[in-house]
Amino acid sequence: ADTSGKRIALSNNYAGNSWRQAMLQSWAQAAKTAISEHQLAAADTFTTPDKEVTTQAAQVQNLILQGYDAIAIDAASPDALNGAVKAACDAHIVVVSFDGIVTAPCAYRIVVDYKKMGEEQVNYLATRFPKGGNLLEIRGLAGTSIDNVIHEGIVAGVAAHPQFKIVGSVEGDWDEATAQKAVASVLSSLPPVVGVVDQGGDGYGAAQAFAAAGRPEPVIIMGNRQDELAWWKQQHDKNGYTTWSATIAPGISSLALWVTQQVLDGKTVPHDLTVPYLQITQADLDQALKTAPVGGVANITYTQQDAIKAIEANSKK
Amino acid sequence: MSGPAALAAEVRSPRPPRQFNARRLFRTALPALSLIIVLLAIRDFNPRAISYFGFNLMLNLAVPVALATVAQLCIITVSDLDLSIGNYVGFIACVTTTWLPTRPWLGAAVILGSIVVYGALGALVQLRQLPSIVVTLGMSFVWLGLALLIRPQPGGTAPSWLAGFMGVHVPFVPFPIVAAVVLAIVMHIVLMKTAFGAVLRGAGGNPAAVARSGWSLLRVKTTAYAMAGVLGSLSGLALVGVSSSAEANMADGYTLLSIAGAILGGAEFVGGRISPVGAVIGALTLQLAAVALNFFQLPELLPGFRIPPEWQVGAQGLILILILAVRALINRGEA
Amino acid sequence: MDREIIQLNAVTKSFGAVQALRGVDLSIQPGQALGLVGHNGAGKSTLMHVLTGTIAPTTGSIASGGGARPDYGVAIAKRLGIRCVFQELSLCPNLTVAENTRIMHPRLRGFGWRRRAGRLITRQLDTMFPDHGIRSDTVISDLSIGRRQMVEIARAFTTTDDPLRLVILDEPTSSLDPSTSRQLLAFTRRFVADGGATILISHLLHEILDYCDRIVVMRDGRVVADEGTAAFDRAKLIVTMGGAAEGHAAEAPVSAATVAAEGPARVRYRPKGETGGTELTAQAGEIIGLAGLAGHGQSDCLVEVFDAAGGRPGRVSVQGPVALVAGDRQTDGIFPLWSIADNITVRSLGSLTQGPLISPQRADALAESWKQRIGIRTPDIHNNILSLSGGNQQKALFARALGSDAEIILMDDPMRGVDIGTKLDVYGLIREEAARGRTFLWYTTEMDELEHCHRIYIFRNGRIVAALPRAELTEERVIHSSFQEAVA
Amino acid sequence: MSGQLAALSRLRTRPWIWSFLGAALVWALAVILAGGHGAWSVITTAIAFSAFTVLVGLGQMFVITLGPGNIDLSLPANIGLASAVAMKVMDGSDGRIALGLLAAVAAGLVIGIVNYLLIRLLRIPPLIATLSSSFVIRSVGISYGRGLQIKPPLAFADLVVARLGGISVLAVLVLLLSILAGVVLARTVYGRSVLAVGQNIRAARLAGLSVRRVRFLTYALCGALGGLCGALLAGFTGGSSLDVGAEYLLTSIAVVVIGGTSVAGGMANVPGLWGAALMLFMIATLLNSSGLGIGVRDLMTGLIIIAVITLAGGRRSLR
Ligand SMILES: Nc1ncnc2c1ncn2[C@@H]1O[C@H](COP(=O)(O)OP(=O)(O)OP(=O)(O)O)[C@@H](O)[C@H]1O
Ligand SMILES: Nc1ncnc2c1ncn2[C@@H]1O[C@H](COP(=O)(O)OP(=O)(O)OP(=O)(O)O)[C@@H](O)[C@H]1O
Ligand SMILES: [Mg+2]
Ligand SMILES: [Mg+2]
Repeated sequence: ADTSGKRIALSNNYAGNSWRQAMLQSWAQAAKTAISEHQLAAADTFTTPDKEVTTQAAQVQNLILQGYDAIAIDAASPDALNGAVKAACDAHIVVVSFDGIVTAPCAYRIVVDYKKMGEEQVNYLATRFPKGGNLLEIRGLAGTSIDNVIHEGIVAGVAAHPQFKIVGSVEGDWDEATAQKAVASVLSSLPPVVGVVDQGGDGYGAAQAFAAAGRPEPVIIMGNRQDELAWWKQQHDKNGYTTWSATIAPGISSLALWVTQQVLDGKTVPHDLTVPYLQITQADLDQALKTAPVGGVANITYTQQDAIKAIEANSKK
Repeated sequence: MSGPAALAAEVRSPRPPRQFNARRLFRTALPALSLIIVLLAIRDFNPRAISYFGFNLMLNLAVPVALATVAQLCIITVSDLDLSIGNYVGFIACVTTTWLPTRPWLGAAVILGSIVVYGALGALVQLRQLPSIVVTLGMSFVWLGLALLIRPQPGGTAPSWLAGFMGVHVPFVPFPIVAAVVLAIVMHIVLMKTAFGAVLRGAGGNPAAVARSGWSLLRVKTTAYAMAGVLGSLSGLALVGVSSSAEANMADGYTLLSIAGAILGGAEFVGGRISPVGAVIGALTLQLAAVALNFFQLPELLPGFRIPPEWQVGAQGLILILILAVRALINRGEA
Repeated sequence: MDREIIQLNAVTKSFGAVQALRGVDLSIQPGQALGLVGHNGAGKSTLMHVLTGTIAPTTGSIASGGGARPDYGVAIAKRLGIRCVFQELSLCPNLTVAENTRIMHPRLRGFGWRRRAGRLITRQLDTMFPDHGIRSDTVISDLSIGRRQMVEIARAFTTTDDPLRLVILDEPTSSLDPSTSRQLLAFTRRFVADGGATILISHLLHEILDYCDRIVVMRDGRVVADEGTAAFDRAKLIVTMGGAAEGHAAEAPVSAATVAAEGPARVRYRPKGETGGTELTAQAGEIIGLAGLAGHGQSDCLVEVFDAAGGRPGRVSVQGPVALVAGDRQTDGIFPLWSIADNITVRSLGSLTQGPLISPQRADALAESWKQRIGIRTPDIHNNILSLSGGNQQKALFARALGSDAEIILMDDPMRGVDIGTKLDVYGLIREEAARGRTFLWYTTEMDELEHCHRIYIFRNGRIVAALPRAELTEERVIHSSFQEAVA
Repeated sequence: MSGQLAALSRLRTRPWIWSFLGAALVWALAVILAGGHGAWSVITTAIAFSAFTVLVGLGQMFVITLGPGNIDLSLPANIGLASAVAMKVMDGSDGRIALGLLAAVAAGLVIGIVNYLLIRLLRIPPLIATLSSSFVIRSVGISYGRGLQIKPPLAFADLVVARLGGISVLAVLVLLLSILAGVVLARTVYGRSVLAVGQNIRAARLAGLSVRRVRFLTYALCGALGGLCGALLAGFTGGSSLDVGAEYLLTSIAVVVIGGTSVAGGMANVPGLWGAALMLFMIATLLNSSGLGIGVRDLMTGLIIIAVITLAGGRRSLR
């Protein structure tokens, strides 16, 4: 079907960190391509002033009133937006959620396998420390689903490798400063730890806290922020420090845009699409650092072709 | 009596009291004025929004906010401040989605118990003469912790009767407007019109005087806090009714929003000067100001102009400032 | 004779180091108008708080109707029909007149309570102050201090179902103008004639002498005299109160001739919206009286002059630093969290600095010297200001202004609640300071005080309607000008 | 007249003792829980982190002391923007550290002044004025910093985390600053004016104090301290971040009120800021290392705060 007249909106609830900035940039880039190729008429972004789920729900309701054909959402909550999402579906608006997904059955979800991401962290550490050891866990924002799923993955990983033991757990709220403070607050009471498992984006803060306390750096699982990667490289050059990074690429927004376009196009698209998470190994480190702007994040931007491939891959299952 | 005293009858009162009332009336009308300004702006940007369907969508989330705002107002009435209302609403939402559908008795008992706790807080604040801000700050952690214990992950379902109630279709007038009007009237009657409301406000204005007249300040504060507990619980229920599921920190922002709404509506932090109608209007205004932003475009001036994403947050602030500036201008012209 | 309404036996009360009451016996019978006088800080208000149950005595006992009341408190006092108009305002400023009435009467509830409360208070106001001009739906904070006082007094006399036997009036007339005071006092006579009892506290001795049957004099926490009015006259009262001031009493007020009314005007003032008409001017060394009925623009004049200081000359021009002595001390004057010393020195902070810092020694010295000069009764100037009696708080405000570098002192009916002895001292002080070149603008509701002024401006409806030199000042002329329009 | 005035006025200046006692108690519990490990390092860590809390708390305290309704909600946005400004101006070069600090303080100062102008010109309650301005500041921050995390110059980062004998140098500097603030409050005309305005704004005006100037200076001061804190935090956390101030919205208010400053205005308490900041950090330490779930931890945090304030008792009315 012809989608050149369709308008889609991006509902976003936060813009203040590098990940979200990169996410918005990827969206804008894809939107520009789509509009210039007459695949879409408009792809506007809307950002709420606070991170509140209720504000975003109100925003989605307003977007319905604006008469968009589709809404892409990076949701503040998987369930609490369902009321608004359902209203959108009822108004025959296509809803595609990504990163922060919504559970309403009528919506599409582009997810990263967070549980696997958590498990793989422990798996990686098991290759580094076959004898196991103590782990510190940095969690995300309490009470959110992403935090829960990653945590479950980590717990499953530890269950599979019982030589590891989680001796401390703090809330980093996915924010470096918060993570640094939280880690610092427990460090003095912790026995030696060999690894830090986390949710991405708080590795550098943890490293800072360990350095400030004068403790040896454990293997900290990194995110994809440039400062994390730069620190990693610096340590590697200095003493051969090696670790692993797993996160969701902010460019997933561009994938969401193209998937939305495909849905509007009338293609059959499964409601749940799983895409791989972005991982960086020691071998990829230099390449990743090159693409990440200073202070930004390592990223990839997807194309329409990528979207079609992802849809095919998920349809086969 | 003769002479001066007798003459005084005619010449006293250089300022007839009525003049004061006119100013006061104007001040009370200010919140409504802001609301009208916002509505006009919205109509200009998106005429489609000013409809039955549009109001339902724009305002159904304003109902829980308005309830939280009047809950806050009960506390402000006695010259205190509640920093825990947002977390309390989130807690109630978690209780509602976790227990009300399956074990309604347990859920109801927990909600009632929480209201009792709220009342007890008022008693504690009065008995020990504690700053309410610190106590409620502590309580905000308590409610959040309890909510996380009940519902470590988001989810749950709204009891069907609740979702049904919040989605009810009133003929002609959208439900949120009906709800807001009813709320404003009820609160106005309770706080401003009843004999009991006068004592509450009096305790905010001059507690010593109220105590000297033989009232128990303990009872007054307990009542005010318990009322806030009731309204906060209703807010939690309404929120679940709209969003149909819950998470622990879903209403964190209500704390600030409720204070801002009450103040925007003409309440003062101390001294028991409040306006329930103004508070409800203030809550609606704040909600609609956000709407106005989403609709903001200048089709005639700059075709296709949209606020770039990084300025959308700031535009929200500017809109608020703009509303208040217009208010200040009108106020100055009048005064 | 009836049984007593209430009786105090050997009541004492101490606040930390301060002995406010040192063994007071007092018994009050129905049908009696009792006058209570004493210097500032004598313990009058404290005694009244004991009577109404808001303060429990340290030692001593309270009895009523022949029986002892060991657990005496607000509730019992209420049941006994004892009401009090406290010295400091006891209304809720955010409530309306009717709502404040309801606060006092638990009975006023249910449907239509507001109308009933409004009618109750309006009827009482009509009876007591026929010309009050107060609507029952007015919010208290919108009323002038005088009208607030009227509401509070009237409220004390309203009844629903509880008894009303004794009304205590703690300096009720301090914020009322003379004619309203007369209306109040006349009403209390009627109330007493009907079998009620009143206790009237006032520093205006003529009120006590004219309206009371029995006078109790307190000094330093003790009752030093308790006799029928006939046993006293003004002079004897002053002596009994501890009348060191007796000597000054006869001293003649200023004569106009002592000041050379020359030189440039320090203050020029024309009321808002007036172009012609009388202009108020004041020179160095002059004491200028502002007269007229309460609320006719005198306070506005003072505030405008205050605000104009340091600004460009216009309708109001002021040359030199100003300081203001507030009359409404609760809202305009005191800083309730601060000590007496802090309250006195706040106007002079700029001149008490050494380098960037305020010198505590110099601040204390200033406060201490004014405590002595003006006789503030306190063991320690570092005590909280609220530990002072009402009159002594007022003295602290005087000290604040007089102790500053101000050339122009604005006084907003500042003698409210100041005892007679101190008043005479302060009059002397004002004369002395004027002689040194200070200018005083003095709004007063007391005729006697105008005698201390070189020139008097009479205000009516926000306009200046007359300017009288001291020599032409007579009570008739003031009254005539204050009421001119009505007479015409 | 509730009696015992003298004793009371002494008690009113004392509530800060309770926050220190609370901090000590929680610290003891944490040390016991850790089996006696790290007793000293918990203290030094707490001091290092409290420096930032106190720095922001000082500004907020001055504002809150101005009287009911006065509050600065723009601090988090201010801190975030200032961190970006500082890092951008420093540009990773040791020679530009002073310049960067100055720029951050200037940014904060401008924010404070704008806040005051909004309050004054639009005659709106400070709460709403600073809330609105915080939105705008956040946007300025995003478009200025693009959410990028810019690294501090090495010398600056070292300076901010430097310790002498285990004690954070920065904390010592902030301690000196708090002593200065205490002196300003008690002994300068400006400080006294803040206290006077907070008690009775009308009486303050009629006592010849320049109310407007005092309010202006106070909001400007608060903004400037926020800016300074933003720059220092960027050094401490190893890079600018718009979110770095987020936690200071609640924390700045919490340390002020827990520390014994009167929310009704007119009475400030500087030592209490330190007590409260230390106590809050100790609570986090205790609960984070307790191994309890987050729900229980939050619950305990709240209960501890309430317990301490209840034990401390409040102020009693005077008459
Ligand atoms: N709450 C208090 N704390 C400490 N001292 C107090 C307190 N209340 C009153 N006092 C002291 O008790 C004494 C009596 O005060 P009281 O108010 O009874 O005097 P008063 O006779 O009413 O004086 P005035 O004519 O000035 O009103 C004074 O020395 C006063 O300073
Ligand atoms: N001369 C003054 N000095 C210090 N503070 C003042 C002064 N005048 C007013 N204020 C205080 O400033 C605040 C605003 O005062 P107000 O509403 O009177 O503004 P305004 O000065 O009259 O405005 P405008 O500039 O329009 O005349 C009030 O809190 C008031 O107490
Ligand atoms: Mg007295
Ligand atoms: Mg003005």
